[in-house]
Amino acid sequence: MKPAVVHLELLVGREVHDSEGKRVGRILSVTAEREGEDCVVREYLLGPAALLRRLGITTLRLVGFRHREPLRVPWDQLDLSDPEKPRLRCRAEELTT
Amino acid sequence: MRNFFSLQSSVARGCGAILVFAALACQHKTPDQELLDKADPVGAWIATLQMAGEKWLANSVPTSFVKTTCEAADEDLDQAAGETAKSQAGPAVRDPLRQLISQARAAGKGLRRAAVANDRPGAAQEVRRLAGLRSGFAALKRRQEGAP
Amino acid sequence: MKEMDLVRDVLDKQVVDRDETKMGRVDGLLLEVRAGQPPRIDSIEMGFVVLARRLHPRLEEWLERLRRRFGVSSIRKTARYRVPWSAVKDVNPYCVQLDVAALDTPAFDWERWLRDHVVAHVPGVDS
Amino acid sequence: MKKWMQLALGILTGVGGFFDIGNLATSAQAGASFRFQLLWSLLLGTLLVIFLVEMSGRFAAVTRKALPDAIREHFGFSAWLAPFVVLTLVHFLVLASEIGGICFALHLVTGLPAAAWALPVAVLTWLFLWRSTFGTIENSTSLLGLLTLAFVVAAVRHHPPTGELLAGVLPSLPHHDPAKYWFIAVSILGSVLAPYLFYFYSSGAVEDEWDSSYVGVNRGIAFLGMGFGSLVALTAIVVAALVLAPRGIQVDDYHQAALMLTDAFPFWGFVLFAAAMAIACLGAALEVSLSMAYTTAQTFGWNWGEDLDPREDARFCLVYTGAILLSSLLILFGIDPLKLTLVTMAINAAVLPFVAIPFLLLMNDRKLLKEHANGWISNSIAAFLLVLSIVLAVVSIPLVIVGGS
Repeated sequence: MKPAVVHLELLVGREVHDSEGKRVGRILSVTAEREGEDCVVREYLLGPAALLRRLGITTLRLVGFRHREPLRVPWDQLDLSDPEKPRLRCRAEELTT
Repeated sequence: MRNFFSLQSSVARGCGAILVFAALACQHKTPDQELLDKADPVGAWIATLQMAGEKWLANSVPTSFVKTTCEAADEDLDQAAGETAKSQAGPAVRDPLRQLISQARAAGKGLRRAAVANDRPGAAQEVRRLAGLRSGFAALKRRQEGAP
Repeated sequence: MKEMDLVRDVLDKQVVDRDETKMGRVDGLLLEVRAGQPPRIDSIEMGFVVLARRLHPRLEEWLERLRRRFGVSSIRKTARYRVPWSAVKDVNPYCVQLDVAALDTPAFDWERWLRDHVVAHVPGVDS
Repeated sequence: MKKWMQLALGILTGVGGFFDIGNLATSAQAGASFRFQLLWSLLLGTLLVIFLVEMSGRFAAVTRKALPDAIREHFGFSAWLAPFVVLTLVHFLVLASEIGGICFALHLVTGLPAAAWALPVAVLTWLFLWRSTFGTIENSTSLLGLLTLAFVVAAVRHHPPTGELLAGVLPSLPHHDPAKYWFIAVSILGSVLAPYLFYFYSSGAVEDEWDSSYVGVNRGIAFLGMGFGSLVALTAIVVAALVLAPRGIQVDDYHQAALMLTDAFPFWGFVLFAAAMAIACLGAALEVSLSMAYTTAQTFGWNWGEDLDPREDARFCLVYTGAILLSSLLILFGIDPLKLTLVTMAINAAVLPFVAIPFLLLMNDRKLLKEHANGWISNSIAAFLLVLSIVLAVVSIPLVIVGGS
């Protein structure tokens, strides 16, 4: 089976639903690590907070954003078989943030 | 991801439309007043021609400037004449204004001719004529503002 | 850089070649999803067509058709210039550096064409 | 010693480079129609532009990245595309207005119609950019721009009534022509807060290879350069108020503004006005076209830099070449330069949110700016600008229709 290829730039902003179809948040950041020659994905960061983390605004003196820690989804918990509709392989509650 | 900017611009368009409508609605001026307000550029051009003539006589501005200023003035005065003819203002305001505009255009052409021909007395005479027109225009506006 | 945020530190980042010549931006990033293993970064992509797809897939097809009809493909051979991740020398806050020479990559097709066909013919350019 | 020299040079170029066709047109109109009543709008714009220029310079010095470059990387291509397209169109109109200004100045001196000068001026402006480096452009035109200090000397010579002058500093409601009053107020803000200024200044800081040790120099340039620069626009309002208003001349055409300096300088006044107008607009035209090239090249990651030879950054050079050529066509087709300028300045004000929002977010990125991120003063200014820019965006378009026509 030819390895599936996913375009990260199209994945950004997609809504993620858990195994029961419940809306969990949007993919807004992806962390990765070097592993020998390669660079592999570690976690997907979901939810608006991730956007703020991506913009580097740590203290929220500006606009009264509720500062929620971004939802961290380990790589193996996200099913990317259909990149248009990424789904969690578990229920939202089972994710340990 | 819904783009924040397009949301913001549609809000702007909505409020903008309301504002334009409000601005137009509250203009309840009488046609006479409206004509005179729109005739402000006429007074401005008469004063400009007078100043240009004075400065030319004082060798402060080149002849080419007087020529092109007179041409620009004539263009705008011609447009003002057209608008005045079409306006529904009463003859008490419309006729003196139309006369003023045609005299101003004549004075402008005279000034242009005098400057190009380097005819200083002729230019001085046009400047005096323009000064008269200017006080005429001011009087017309005062009479109109005085009247209810 | 050990741990990276692919979106903040790589995507849309300025791409430079071996001697720091600017050659475009990371318009796209390809992940290879493997069974039982974490997705691996396969390559980065550059090009207007890649950007178009980020806006709307139909835009990409329309641009592709436009490219062929106007013979643009003779200037820009490949619509999307794909660089294997192994060619990435360094990822730093300032740019993503590739171990390539910009001039002989497709990223510079337009630059080369304009230089040779337009700039060269401008009077006063002591070519 | 080098830093002090750069500070002095920066202030001079700030003063010389500040005044452009937008300031000239709006100041002449404001003074002629409302005497000193609109000074508050200029002072408000100046306060904001001082802080925004300071932020643009600080960001570029600390991160070695200009604003368009950073905005694309930070907010992603899709979020930046809309502002990029809108700002490019606005810059195109500003460039056309500047070229219109040069053409009109030449028309004043030669009598030939302004449209006839469109292509020669376009070629001259283009040649300036094609042949010289960033340093020579920025310094030569801006130092020549000091000629605009003629307005300051003229204002002093007219002994303005300080009482009325100070009264103008406080916002007040107009006694007549409210639509025109607010239209000019918005156009003044638009002329001072022109978006190209921030993208050009931050790109210039990168070209001059500033680093975080330049934060002090940057602050000096922003406060003194912009501060004194706006003095020229302020005195232009004063001169128009003391020369044109008493004669009942409102400015509907640049010919009327051209008489402004003839009272203060009987012999040289006319020539000084034409020279100051031509040079100020040339300097601004170079800045706007460069700003367009910087913004486009940085958006797509092309090689850019005015110090590079055109053969090394063909796409960068062809952006400003195309921009100059196309915008000069507007003047060639005989569009009224003054109306074009005033409408453009109002649109400048209308697109401010596209400038204000990135400022607020970028300047608070602690990861990038570390201790140089915004303090509460800069943040409150940026937040105020955002609110003002949204109000302006809503108000300016209807005003263009009602007040500008």
